[in-house]
Amino acid sequence: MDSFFISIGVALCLLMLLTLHRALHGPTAIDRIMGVNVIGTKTTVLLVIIGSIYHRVDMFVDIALAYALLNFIVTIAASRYFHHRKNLTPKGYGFRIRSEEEK
Amino acid sequence: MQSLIADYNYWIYILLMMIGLYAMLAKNNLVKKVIGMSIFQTAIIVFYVSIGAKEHATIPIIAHGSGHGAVETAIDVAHYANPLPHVLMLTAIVVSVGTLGVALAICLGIYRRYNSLEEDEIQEQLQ
Amino acid sequence: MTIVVIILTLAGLIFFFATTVGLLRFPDFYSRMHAAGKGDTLSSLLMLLPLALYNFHEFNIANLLVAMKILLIGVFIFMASPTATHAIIDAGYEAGIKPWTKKPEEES
Amino acid sequence: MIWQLDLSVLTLIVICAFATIMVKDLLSAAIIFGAYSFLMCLLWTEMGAVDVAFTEASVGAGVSTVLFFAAVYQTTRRVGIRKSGRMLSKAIGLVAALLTGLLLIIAEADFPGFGDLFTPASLHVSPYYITQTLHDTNVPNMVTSVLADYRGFDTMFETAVIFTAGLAVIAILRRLKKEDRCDIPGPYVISEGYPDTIIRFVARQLVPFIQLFALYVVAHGHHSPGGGFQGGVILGASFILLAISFDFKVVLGIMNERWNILLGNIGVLIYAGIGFLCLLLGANFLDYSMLSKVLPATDKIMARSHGMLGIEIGVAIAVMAIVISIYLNIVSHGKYDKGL
Repeated sequence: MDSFFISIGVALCLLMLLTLHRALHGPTAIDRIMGVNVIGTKTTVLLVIIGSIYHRVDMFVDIALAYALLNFIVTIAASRYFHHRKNLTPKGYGFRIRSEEEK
Repeated sequence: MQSLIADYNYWIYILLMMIGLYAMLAKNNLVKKVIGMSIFQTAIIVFYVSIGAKEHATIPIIAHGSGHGAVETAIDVAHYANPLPHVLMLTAIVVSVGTLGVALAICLGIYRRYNSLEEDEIQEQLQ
Repeated sequence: MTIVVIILTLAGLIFFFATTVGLLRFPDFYSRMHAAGKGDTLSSLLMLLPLALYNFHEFNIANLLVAMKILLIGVFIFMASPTATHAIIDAGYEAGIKPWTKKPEEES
Repeated sequence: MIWQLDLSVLTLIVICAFATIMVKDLLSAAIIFGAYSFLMCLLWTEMGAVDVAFTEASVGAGVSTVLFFAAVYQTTRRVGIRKSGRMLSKAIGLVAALLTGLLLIIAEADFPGFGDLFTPASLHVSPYYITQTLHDTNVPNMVTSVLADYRGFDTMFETAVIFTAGLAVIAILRRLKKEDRCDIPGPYVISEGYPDTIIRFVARQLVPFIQLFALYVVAHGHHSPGGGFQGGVILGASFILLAISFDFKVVLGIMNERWNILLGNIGVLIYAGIGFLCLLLGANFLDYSMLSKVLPATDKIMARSHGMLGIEIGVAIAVMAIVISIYLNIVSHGKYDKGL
């Protein structure tokens, strides 16, 4: 069972790598927030899985609980930013906005 | 393979330290420098925690069976990870929030006065 | 019991994979958010449930507490993750991202 | 330690760190730094450092990324384009970084292997802590016992450093003219659609749970990961959530500048006061075993445990107040008028 959980953990890490592609290359900042939000949820699950590998889930579950409660503060803060500053990408500073080029 | 596992943490900590140092020295933007400082701090924390790790050891909290006045089984040192680096790094992380706050506050103060976060633009205004 | 745990965990992994593929392959922001918001919540719940089951293999109060806590994580994710999705979509709408259509110029 | 996860998580961390430095937009850099902090938390957990992971979880998810957002919100997002005169400083930075890396790689040959049982760090005092913590203090979590008892003096000054950081932020950002500041907790108005109804509702449901959980973390830190630092940061993060999802003025009505400084003071004073109480009772500074004379029905071992709980509460109060104070100052640029 341990090796099963370890392989699940490694698989989650690989999926995280794919998600990280969206977080690193996302055309706009909001796409990056979306990727980071998904990574945060995966982190919560992976913390419990690591606890299962250590056979001490009662010690690890608190950290995962803290993540489940605090994870969306970052997301809400970032979305609040766009209520005040409406520009998705800062303009005119040597930037190439990919999403507009694709259109 | 064995030597890769044995040294991988140290390679990564050196790499992170180089990234952080490069950002602190070469980046033009002040907030980028602050981010570099944070990466440098985490590199040091990686180093400390890696030194405290033990193979096949569990977390540094004594399991329920072996305490509370019950049968006092001898506690095997090799069975628990080294708690000392954890303590030092725990406070270091919280202190890093304090230093991050102060650094960002200085950035805000500079921005209020010079209306820019770029190092060269601030220097142009200073001269 | 073990078989149920393995099946549920693999189902969660498949949904995570679907989420990731949707996140990478969908054409615009709103449809990507659609994949991320729904798939993420469902797959987290699908993976937390078997972990709770796995820790509940023998009945005592401590194990019950741990299983309850894991389910509580599921409840909080169930509340927080859709809200986060809503906040991001709201921000994208406010910031003026146009939804993707097949022929954006000629239709409108 | 689980080496399979170790390799994969560390690889992800390096990618994240590289991208954070390279991305040409400060908001995106802050967002990727958030992902970096998530991965760091995974790394600590996987290496068995649960308390460090807990601190990183609460700090990274609740505070530090939000502080970056607040700073970017108050200043600007742009990163300047490359100029020709910058090449020299880039070259100097690159050479210095490579030189440091080279020196460290040379030193790396002498490091003990990862996961070695007999590293010098694990031979000197840590076996005493591991074997004697139950016997001395009746606290199973040895990180808590080392933090609050064996090395309590160290932790007291760490708390003082955090308090000083809060004071420094206030001193740097404070507006000296009275008319520049509006820290009156004015009436809180729900403008049309601005603090979104859904977000407000969910935040109202979650904030009591977060605060209750933070109190649990402080109180249960003897038996599971957690303690004053983590609980204090989570408490502060709950107020930050309130300020983001409702209105800036709501938090200002509960925790204004005066209360923050006062609570920070009280927290540090609780810590130092317990130390002085021990001194008055005839023991060394921060030697809690003498507290058994004051506390009813406790022997010397349990007195140490209770003394630790007392200073954890002090640390939690101080850290909470300082985290809120730093956030409020940075997000409003010292004006206390409106936030994110």
